[in-house]
Order: sequence, then C-alpha cells, then structure tokens
Amino acid sequence: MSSSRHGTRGNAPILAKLLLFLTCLTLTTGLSAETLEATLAQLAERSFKVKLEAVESIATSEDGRALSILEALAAGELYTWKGVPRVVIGRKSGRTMHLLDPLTGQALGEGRAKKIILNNAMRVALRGAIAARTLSSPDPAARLGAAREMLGDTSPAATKALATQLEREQDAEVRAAITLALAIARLGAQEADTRLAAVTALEASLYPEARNALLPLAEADPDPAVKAAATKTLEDIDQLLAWNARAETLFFGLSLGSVLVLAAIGLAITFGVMGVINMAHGELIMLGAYTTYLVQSALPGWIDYSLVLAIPAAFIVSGLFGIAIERTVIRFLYGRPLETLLATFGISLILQQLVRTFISAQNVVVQNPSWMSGSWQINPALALTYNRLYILIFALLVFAALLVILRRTALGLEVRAVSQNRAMARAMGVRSERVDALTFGLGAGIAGVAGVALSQLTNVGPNMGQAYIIDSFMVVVFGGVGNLWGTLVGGMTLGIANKVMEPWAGAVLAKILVLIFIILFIQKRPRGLFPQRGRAAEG
Amino acid sequence: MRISSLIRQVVLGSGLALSLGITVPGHAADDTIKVGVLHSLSGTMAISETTLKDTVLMLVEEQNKKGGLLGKELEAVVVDPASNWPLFAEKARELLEKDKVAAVFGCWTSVSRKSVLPVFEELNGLLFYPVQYEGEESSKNVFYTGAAPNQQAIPAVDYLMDQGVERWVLAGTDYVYPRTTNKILEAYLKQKGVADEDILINYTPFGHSDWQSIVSDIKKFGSAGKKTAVVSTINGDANVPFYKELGNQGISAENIPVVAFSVGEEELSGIDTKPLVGHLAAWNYFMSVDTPENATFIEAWHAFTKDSKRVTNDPMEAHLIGFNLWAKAVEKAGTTDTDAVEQAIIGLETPNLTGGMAKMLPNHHITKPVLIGEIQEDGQFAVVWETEETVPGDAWSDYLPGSKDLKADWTAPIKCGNYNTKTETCLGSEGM
Amino acid sequence: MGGQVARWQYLNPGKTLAETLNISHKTLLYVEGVTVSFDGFRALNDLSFYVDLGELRCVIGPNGAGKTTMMDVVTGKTRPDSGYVFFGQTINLLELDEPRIAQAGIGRKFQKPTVFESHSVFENLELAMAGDKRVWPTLRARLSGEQRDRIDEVLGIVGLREQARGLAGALSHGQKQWLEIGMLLMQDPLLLLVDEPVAGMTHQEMDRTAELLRSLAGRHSVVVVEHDMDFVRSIAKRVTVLHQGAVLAEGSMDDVQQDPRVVEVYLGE
Amino acid sequence: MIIRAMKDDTGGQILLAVLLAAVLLVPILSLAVPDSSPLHLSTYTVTLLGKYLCYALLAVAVDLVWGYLGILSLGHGAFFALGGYAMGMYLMRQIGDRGVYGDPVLPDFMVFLDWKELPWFWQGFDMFWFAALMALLAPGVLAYLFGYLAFRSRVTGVYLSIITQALTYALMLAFFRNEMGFGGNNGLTDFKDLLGFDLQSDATRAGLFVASALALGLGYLACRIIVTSRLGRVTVAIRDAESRTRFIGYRVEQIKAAIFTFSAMLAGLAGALYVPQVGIINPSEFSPINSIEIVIWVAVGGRATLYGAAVGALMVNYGKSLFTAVFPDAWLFALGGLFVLVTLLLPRGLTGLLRQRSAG
Repeated sequence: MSSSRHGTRGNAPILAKLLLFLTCLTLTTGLSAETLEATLAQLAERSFKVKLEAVESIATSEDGRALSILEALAAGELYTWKGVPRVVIGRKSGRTMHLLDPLTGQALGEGRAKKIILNNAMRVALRGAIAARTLSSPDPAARLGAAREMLGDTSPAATKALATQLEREQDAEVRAAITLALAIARLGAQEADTRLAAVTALEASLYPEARNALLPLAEADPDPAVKAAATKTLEDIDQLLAWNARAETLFFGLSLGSVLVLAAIGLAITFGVMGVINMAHGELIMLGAYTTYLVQSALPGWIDYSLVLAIPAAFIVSGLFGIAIERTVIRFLYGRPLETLLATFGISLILQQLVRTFISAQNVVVQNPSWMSGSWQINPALALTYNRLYILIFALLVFAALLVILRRTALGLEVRAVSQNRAMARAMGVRSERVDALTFGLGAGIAGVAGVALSQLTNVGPNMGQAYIIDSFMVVVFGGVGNLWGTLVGGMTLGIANKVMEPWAGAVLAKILVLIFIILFIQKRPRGLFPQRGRAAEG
Repeated sequence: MRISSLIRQVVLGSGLALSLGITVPGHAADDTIKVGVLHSLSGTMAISETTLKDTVLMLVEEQNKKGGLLGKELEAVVVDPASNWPLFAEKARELLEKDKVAAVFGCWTSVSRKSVLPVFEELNGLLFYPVQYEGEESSKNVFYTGAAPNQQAIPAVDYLMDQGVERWVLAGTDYVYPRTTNKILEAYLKQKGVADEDILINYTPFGHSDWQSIVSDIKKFGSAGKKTAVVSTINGDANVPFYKELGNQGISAENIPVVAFSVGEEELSGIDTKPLVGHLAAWNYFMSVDTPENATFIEAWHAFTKDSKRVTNDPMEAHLIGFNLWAKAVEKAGTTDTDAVEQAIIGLETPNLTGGMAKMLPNHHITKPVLIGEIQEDGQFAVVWETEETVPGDAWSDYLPGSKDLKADWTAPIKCGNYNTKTETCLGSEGM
Repeated sequence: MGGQVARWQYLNPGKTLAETLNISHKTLLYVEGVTVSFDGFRALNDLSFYVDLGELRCVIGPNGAGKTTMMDVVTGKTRPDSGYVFFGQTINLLELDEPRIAQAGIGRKFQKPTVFESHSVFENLELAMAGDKRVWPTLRARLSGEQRDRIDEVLGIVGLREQARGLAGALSHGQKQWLEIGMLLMQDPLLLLVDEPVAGMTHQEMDRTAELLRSLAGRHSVVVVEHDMDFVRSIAKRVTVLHQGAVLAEGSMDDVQQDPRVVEVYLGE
Repeated sequence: MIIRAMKDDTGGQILLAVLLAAVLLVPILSLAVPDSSPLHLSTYTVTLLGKYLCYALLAVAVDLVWGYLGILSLGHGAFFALGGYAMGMYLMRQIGDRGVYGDPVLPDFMVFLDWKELPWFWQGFDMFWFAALMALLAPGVLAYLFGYLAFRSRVTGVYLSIITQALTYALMLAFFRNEMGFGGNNGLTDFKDLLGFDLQSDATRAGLFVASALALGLGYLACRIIVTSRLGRVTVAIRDAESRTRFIGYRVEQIKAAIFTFSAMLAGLAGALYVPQVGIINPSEFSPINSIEIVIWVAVGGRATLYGAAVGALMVNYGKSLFTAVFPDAWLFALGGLFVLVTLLLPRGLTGLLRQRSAG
C-alpha cells in the first residue's frame, strides 16, 4: 500500500492514503454538504471501524466546515444527543450541557448527550487530517506543527503539499521544518543527485525520522557516493546522539539524586545534627504529600497555583507533627539514639494507619499543574521533563535555604551549639529544649516539603514513606552524618552512579551495586564522604 | 463512619481479646455460615486489597438481605495478613481451623496464593482467588475467578497486531506473573513472525519509582520507524510514576500505545489521566460497561461505601462472580461441606456484569469475555474491542513447553489438576 | 630492619619477651623524627624522643604541645606521616595495631579514666591480665589460683581490695584512675604510658599515686604526662618538655625549669 | 559449665523450665488429647507456637550482638532468611517428581522459567545434612566476611547499623531477581516432606515444635555460656569501652567477628526451623523492616538479658497474631503505641519491669 521505498513512520500510511484520496477527490467531486451531514451521523455509530471511515471521509471533504468538525472531534467536544439521534457539539458549563449544531454553530439549547469516544486509530487519523489542512494555516505555529507532523511521510502527495508550501513560506522555522521533511522525502528520489543533496541537507539532524530514512541508504544505495555520504552522515548523527544520550543520563542521574537529596535532607538534620534515628521520617514526607493532596482538594480550580501554596502548608503540617513528636516522645530519649529508632518506628506505624483510617487506604490523586507537565525539548533527541527539572532546582533551593538557616541565623547558631555541646550551650543561656523542638520541627518540615515534590513524581499513599526511609539513611550515612554538603554530594553521587549503571546492569542490579558500593565505601571511610572532624567526633 | 466503626471495633475487640486465648479453640456458631476474608489491610498490598475486603462485606450483607444461605445468616470473618506471606498462611489456618469458615475469599498476587495453598489443601478449605494470574496451577481447593493469560494477554496482543503494531516492548515487574505472561507472549509473537530484534523485554523491581531511563529507552526503541506498543505487566504501585513519566516524556497513545494488564480503575484513580488518554488496558470488566447489571452493582457499591466517587474494578467483579457461584453451589449441594460444594459448583453459571454468563469450568477457572479499553480523561476506560463470546480460562498455557500437554479437570473420572494428556497420568495434584 | 616481623610471646613460646626485644642498648622506646598532621595542623613536628629501660619519665608541655598525640602514635592509635617508632631495636611499632602493641608490652592509661563500668573491679583486672587473648582461649579461660593471687596482689597495690566485688562504675574518680593503673599492671608491660594520672584527685590521693608510680619504676619503664608541676616534681627524675610537637627541653626538673625557652613557653601562655 | 552459666539467671531458668514443659506437654496435648477436649492443642496453635519459638531464637541471637557487644544489627533478618533458604532448597529438592510438572530434579519454578538443569548452587541440597550445614554456614560465612571487613575498618555505631541494613536490602533485591535461581518473589513453597515425614501431618508439626523448643533452649544455653565466660566479659567491655579493650591487648575485630558470626548462625538455625513450619520462604524475609522489628522484640523484652529477648519476641508476635485477627483495621495503632510506650516508660523492657518488681 505504501509505495515508498523506505520505511515509514507509524501513522504515515494512513496519512498517505488520506492525501492520496484527497488528490483523487479534488480531481473528481468533493463531498457535498448533505453527504457531510450523513457522514457526521456515522460518528454516532458504535463500531470504531465505521467511525474511522467517517473521519477519513470528513478529512477528504472539500467543505470548509470539515476542519472545525475534525477539531471538535479531536478535542472531545462531539456528542450524540440522547433521544435525538444526532451528532452535536457539547459544551459543559457546570452541570448543564449546551448543545450546538456542528455544521452551523447554531445553539440547540440544553440536553443530555453522550460523548463520542475515539480510539487511537481515529486519533491518529484526525491528527494527520488536521495537520494536512493546517499546513497552509495562517498561524505559523500551526504550520510548524503540521510540518513536524508530516516528517517522514514520503508519499508524493505529501511531498507536493510540502513543496508548494515551501515556495510561499516566510517563517524561517517553518521553512526549516519543511525543508527537513522534504529532504527526508527526497531521500527516496530516483536521481542520485537529488538523494545526495537530501543526504547533505540532513547533516546533523537529530530527528529519528531522518536517521531511519538514512539507514537504508547507508546500507544499500546503488550510488556509491550517496552511500558514502549517507554512511558518514549517519556516523555523525550517531555520535551526536551518543553525546545527547550522555547528557540525558546525567540529567536522569541528577534528577534521581535530587529526589534522594530531598528525601534525605530533613533526615540530615534530625539524624545528622540531633542524632535522632528518625524512622518516622518517611511518614513525615508522606504527610507533606497528603497535605498537597488536601490543598489541591480544597482549591479544585487552582491546580496551577495550589502546588506553590502546598509548600508552606506541608512545611507547617509536617513541622508541627515533628514538634509534637519531639515534645511527647523524643525529648525523653536524648543520648539514647538507638531507642529513638524504636519509638519512632512505632510512630511511623501509627502515622501510616492514621492516614489509612482517616483518609483512605488507597492512593490518592495529586495532580500535576500544567507547568509541571511535559518536557523542555532542547533538541529532537534531548528533552528534559519539566517536573524533574523543577524538582532538581527545588532541591537545590531547599538545600541552599537550609544552609542559610544553619549558617546565618540565630537559630542555626543555637542548633550547632546544642548539637556540639549540650551542657555548654545551656550554660551559655541557650534554651536547649526550644532549640531541640525547633530543630526537629525544621527537619520534619523539610521532610514535608520533600513530600510535596515527591507527590509530583510518584504515588501518594500510606506506604510512600517506607519507600524512601532506607534510601534516605543510606544517603546521609554515605555523605557523612552531620554534614549537609555530604548529603548533597552523597545523594547526587548515588543518583548518577545508579543511572550510569542502569542501562547495562538493569534497574535492580544497578541498585544492588550501589548498595554494595556503599558498604565497601564505608569500610574505606568509616565516617562517610565528609566526616565530622575534631576530637568530639571520635569515641 | 470510620471513627465510630473503629471505636466499636476496639471496644468489641478488647472484649474478644479477653475471651480468645490462643489455647482456647474457637467456637463455630451453628446458626451462621462463616465466610473468611483474607485480604491485606496494611502493608504494601493494602492499597489494592482493602477494596476487595469491602466488596466481600457488601456481598455478604446483600446475601443476608436476601435471607442468607440455607436459612442461615452469613457472617464475614475479616483478618489482616498485612502483606506478609507467611502471615497469609497463618491467617488462612486460623480462618479454617479456628473460625471454621465455609469458604475464603482472598489473596492478591501469586505469592500469597502459593503461601496459603498447602494450608487449604491440608485442611480441605475453599479459596476464591479474584485476580488475574499467570496460570500454571489448578488446585482442588482453589477457584480462580480472575483471568488466566489466555483471557487477557493474548487477546490484547491480537488486538494491537490488528492495529498495525510490529514492534513490542514487554515491560513488567520482576515476579512470576509478568515473567510467565511475557514468556507466553514472546512465544506467541515469534510464532506470529515477529523478529527477535523487534521485542524488548524489561523487568523492574516492585515499587520501582524512577522510570526515566526505561521510558527513554522505550522512546528510542519506538522511534525506529515501525509501529511500537508496550505490553505492561507492571504491578500496582509502580504504575503511577511509570505513567507520569510516559506523559511527561511525551509518549502518547498515538505514538506508542501501552496496554496494561494490571492497571484498572482503582489504579487510575491515583493518576492524573489527561496525558494518558488512549493508552489501553485489557480486562474482563470495566466500570464503564453499559449494562443494567453493572449499573445495579455500582449503585450498591456506592451505597455500601457511602462514597459516590468510589470506582469498581475487575477483581471486584471476580469476587462478585465467585461469591454468587459459591452461594449457588451451596444451595445446590444443600450444605457448605467443601467436597460437596466443590463438585456442585462445576458447571454452574451466574451472570457477569458485562452482559454475559460466567460459568465455572472443570479446571476451576471461569469463562470470561475479554475487553480492551482505552483510558479516558475521566479516569474510566472506553471499551474499544471485545470478544464476541466468553473465553474459557485455561489453567495450563499452550505456549509454554512445560505445560502444553497438561490439563486440569476436577470432574470424574480424571479429578486431577495437572493431568498429562500424553501419558494419561495425573502428575500428583489430586483430590484427597 | 623494617622487613623484620615482630614476634611476641605466644607466637614465640620458647623465648621471653625481653629476649625477643633487643634492648642491649638499654633503650626501650625509640621515637625518631615523627610528624603527625591533622588537616594541616602539625600535632607532632619531627619529634624524637627516647625512653630507657626502667626509667620514670615525665612529659610536660602546654596544651596542644602534642603529648597525647605522642602517646597515640606509640600505642598505634594514630599513624604518623613520617618517622620511626621502635620498641627495643627489633619491634617496629608502626607495623602493629593496638592489641599487638599492648601484647608486645606497652600499656596505656587514658587522660579520661576508662574502665569497664559494668564489670566489677575484679573483673576489670581479670580482663586486663596478660595471657592468650584470642577468641577461643578467652572463651575457655578459667582463673587459676596463681592468677587469683596476682589479681589480689594488684588490688592491694592500687588499694581497691575492699571494692573488688563492686562495679567499677561505682568507683570515685580517683579510684577509677587507680583501677586503670592496676589494669596496666595486670598486663605486665615493659612500658607504661600514663596520661594525666592525678587530674581531679585530692592531695592525699595524689600522694598515693606518686608513691605508686615511683614504686613501678625500675621494674617497668614509665612515661607520665602531667600538668600538675608539684606532682611532676615529686616523682620525676627526668623531664621532657614538649612544645608545638617537638622536644623543647629535656633534663632534670630543676634544669628544665630554669631553661629560658621553657619559661617563655609557660609564661607566654 | 551449664550450671555455672545458668546460675544467677532466674529469668533464663524460668524460660528453660517453660520450654522443657512445652517440649513434654505440647506433643501430648496436640496428638494424644482428643479434638473435643478443651485441652486439645490445634495444629494452628502448635504451628503458631513453633513459629514464635523460631522468632525467639532469632531475638536471642540479636540480643547477643546488640545487648552484649553493642552492635545494633539491622540486618539479622538476612541471616535468618539465608538459613531459611537453605532449608527451603532442601525441602524443594525433597518434592522430587511430585511437583506440578512432574520433573524429577528441577523445582517447579525452574521448569516454569524454562531452566534446563539445576544451577550449581542447588547441588547437594537433596541431602539433609548438607542443607543443615549450609543453613549454618551460609549465614556464618557471610557474617564473618562482612563483620571482619567492617570491624577491621572500625565501622561502628549507626554507620555499622546502616550498612547492615544495606546488606539485607541488597540481598532482598538480589533474591527478588528471578535470574538468581531462588524462585524470585514467589520464593520457595509447596513443600511436601522433611526427612521423609509429611509436613502436613500433626506429628511432624509437633516434632518441628519440639525441635524449635530444643533449638531455642540450646541456643539460649550456648549464649549464656558465652556471656558468662571471660569472652562474654570481654564483649561487654568492648560494648562499653572499645578502645580500652584494644589497648589491653584484645583483637577486638576478631572477637566481634566471632560473636557476630555465631549470632548469625543462630539466626540461620532459627530460619531453617521456621521455613518448614510456615511453609514458605520468600525474599520479603530480607526486608529491612523485618530486621528492625527483630530489634524491637529485643527492646520490648529487655536488652542484654537474653531471656528478655525471647520473651519480647513471644509477646510481640502473640500480640500481632491476636490484633490482626481481633482488630484488623486498627492493630497498627496498638503495635505502634506499644513500641512508643515501652521505649518511653520501660527503657529496660518488660522483663526489666518484672526485675524491678522483684527487686523492690
């Protein structure tokens, strides 16, 4: 069916067929208005096959209204009017559904309607049809999208449409995209010169379509010059791809590292500075994540902003829980670090069950605001997901803030004084009880803030804390207890090590290797990456 | 409601605790029929299993409204095996030996079932297992009301092939169900002419949360020019971060559709589904199925949980079918005696929620329709394909070399869970 | 010489410790050119220092002079950056770890008294007693009558007979110091390193300690680090003054006290 | 020697007496007394008690290193699980051709995963003596290697605790891998018989109970002998003042490694007895949370008393069995609350409370 010599992209055959059909139809007769109405009615059918056919025939219609219908369908706005077997556009406002005529845009009043369900094949067809129609759209962004969509489509119709558009295209970016699409299409040309020119045009292109189209040429082009050029271009592309892959791995590692740092940094305070083995740390993270959920539930229309609001809220909620834990339990256990482990383990069980009982044993939905979704496309081969990028930045900010608090504020001074010599600090007039409570509250609050970030990446449920507690301890111990920089460097190192090993070792083995590495590392440096110094640290 | 029930439980419980010594054997009251509920209410599996506990409680309540069974009231005995496999075995023994329950509804994941299996066989109890599983088992004492691989995996792959998929990623959590399913699928795909280099198999640990590298690999694998799909046997918890990463890395269902066997309405209720529209799942039931039976069931569920937002899912339907079949069998046999019920239940039918009938087969599996749904924005699935008739569950896969000659048949004269059709011998899994 | 592996009693059963050690030059401990630095701070700076057989030596010096670090180096707790430390002429202490150094015949008392507080005084001495300290022999160890007598004797020497059955943790500060010295004696060492033995003691206790240490000299070489000048004067024949990690002066107490450099160091403090 | 070890150990004497009584009574009550009698012990109870005894032995092993040597091991679950796996492998081999696929050599899960022959590390496990030896040696050798390395490098305190946790965590992940050849997540299960005795028969269960009680008794005695010897006094000395001990000539790392290894072997023994009674061994036994729980049993019972550890294990696990049945939705509150209260109010554990009573 696809007559092109080269492999085509997944959705290309349908698109090719469509456009072919389109050209044929323009030669004969267009779809008349009555037929458009009849075709529209087909969309109400149950069978996806029938619906797909309907989409295809609307796509080929010359009728100017076809595009708006296709767009409405793609946006999920087409409904079947219950009772009246008729396809309408539905717009929900609150609980009522306003119905419009899809052909005329006329308001039809309110009514009950059932949405027309799409399947993937229909979505692909719609996307192609809309792209083909928007290649000549006045909106440059739409044209760019359409040109990108048509990358790798080597059908003559597509080539012709692209070439036509190129002649009148003014926008540089769109021109580049069209040139690229044309070059890929021309790789299949009969004349060796055209092919050679196309190969040259594809130099350093990171689009997978370009690479896929070059592969067969490099393997078996009849013309040796083309073959050599294609081979050379491919090699260059592969090298570029390899560098991009390395950059990607580094980002993955930093991102995993930032998650580890966020999870561990609160512990670096409660455990590192105060010496409390806080097994409930994971549950404080969980409370932060649940706070995010509650804030989002309280402000349903404000998803884009509520996350920002959740940060202080989570800090306060987890911080208060932390202070409560410190005042009621931990303050009786100073100097007995191992017993804090037992008591806080008990607390962690209670907190888990608390959430199960009062919220739900199931996971809850924490939505991603729009600015946390999607990715930043640096080039066709390298995209950084926004949520991870922001979390990486956020982790660094939290780290910096903590550093400032501990280094530059009165509280920080007191915290350090108490952690170094409790008796002396008290003698100097530091209210050590208050400092203990605030320090623990700070560590707990930071855990809560970490929970906000983690809620954007993973499950929010009663068990989520358990997933982080062990890794957190590993990071703090690996970095060196009592040293915030150790936690940062430790977390990032483990994250990158894990991600570098993952491609060849697999996720599980990479993690095992990281654990073994930590065990061996501690043999070499029994006090971690950045050991506390001085006589006080010994003994 | 939760708090008051909690207080009631604590008060009731402390009273019970005094009377229940470990050495005092439990007293089986004669005026009720006890039904055991063996689902984790704490630990990692609680996320999935608490719903099933509630389902059984609802079914028991409804049965009692209808007058119970054999003129007796049903009484649910709930225990918490806490996602701990040895504890599953202990609790199973407790239910059977101490509480003398007539049947147990429970377990989720094969390891919990494997852990309790010897206990049910030793004490001759009845277990209804409601979750899809890898097959390769048939016990006299267990009824498998979830899907076997031939009722879920293979039809899903057929559907995708029909949609033009040529390249396959089989991604799963590293445990028996994905391993077996992928093995079966690999054999099946190769038989259909898929080349080795067009299959990518990847396993991850339980609760895996960092999917960056794997999703990026899938993306690269899928950009080689052939239509690619992911067949996901990723378990429970790991799905949320997986789908989030898919969405963020821009893998849409139009490019690389993901068909999942362990993601249902319940799992989706923890995910923002907008970026996932079009990804697929294969099940035997979807909440969105438009039948009167299903509407009634959903309504009852909402009334029971006093929460109109609670979703229903496939394992819940499996419990409903299992429970109804058991109730029918008890009435047919006129007793709750294990052997009588076991014989009576084979061949019985009950309506499922998708408009067909579920029949208990001699191999202790049931007939099920296979449905393929695409994820919608509202977290529901829209059915895009379904089998025309129900598919009988197959205990032993035809695509695995070790089991292709095996079959299970618990009716006379074979009465065997692993009967070798070539040598015509039973390999040991016999009734007592 | 470095290649020679040190041998000690139980690996060399035929020979006494004194035979194993070559002490023909009458010098028991050689510390030569030892330098130790912590994060750029030189705790010991090319320190050379010798202790003779049977000598009682006092080491004084202002805070941070390197006294404790010197002991750490001799007992194997701290590894020097450079230099040599020999016990007799054959045992290179830098090749040995703490337990082996202890078994070779060097005992140490810490600045802060460290005894096993949840054991009785008697048990503290029993644990310190010289003997085969590997795992299996320790498990099977039983006290012989002779060993009991020896413990009893040491209890007498350090004046703790009455507290013998009591927990070491219940002892007073001074008694703990004595118990620790008693533990050193049980080890039967050739060289005792005693760090601030009279810190926190009353005058009476101090006098008894002085007497005790004096009585030990001769049979053992004793090195005492102490701040209390009166105490040092009361026991010392030879005094070494450390300053900034090196020996500033050495000689009799009177000589040292008149040394202008010493005066400057102490007055300048 | 035994008399000397048990002198002045009232708690231990009571424990041993109770164990002796249980060894005599439980088989009679379970096998000879008819079902109808209120004195009859059900298999459920016998199995449960047997399981508790294994936990108690494990707790005693942990108390030996934590209470007397000051090493808070958060990885003892690993040694327990290794012992369990050694026994599980023997039991798997005993299934022989009674597996669902009827393969005379390969366990079901290997047939299932298409393995063609038995991996080398499964060789020999068809012999009980070999499996029994491995149940002790595997944890022992691992503990010795790990301990010797760590103790030689003088890793102490929380650093040591965390790397023991890393050890068990790494093992858990490794055993979850199906490629490892230990059955992955499903672990080893569906055992048939042990030394020719049917595991489902009441007599075998009573026998396993007796074996567990004897193991606990003997393990307890062995630990007592150690802690009352001079070696025991040295371990306490190490716990209280490690460098002092070094300076009086003890090779601290060797002593630590030896005690740690012995403790790991006891844990392995407990695991080996546990598996046939619960009928499954799976990687989740390696879970770090399990190891923390063991420490908690010891703390609840009372650290550094040995019998306290046993009592703690029995009580916490009895509580768990009871609560999970009586208030399935809220038992974690009770358990969590118990841990908090014991830590706060009874720093010497429940047996410490009893000791105080009898002393005052």
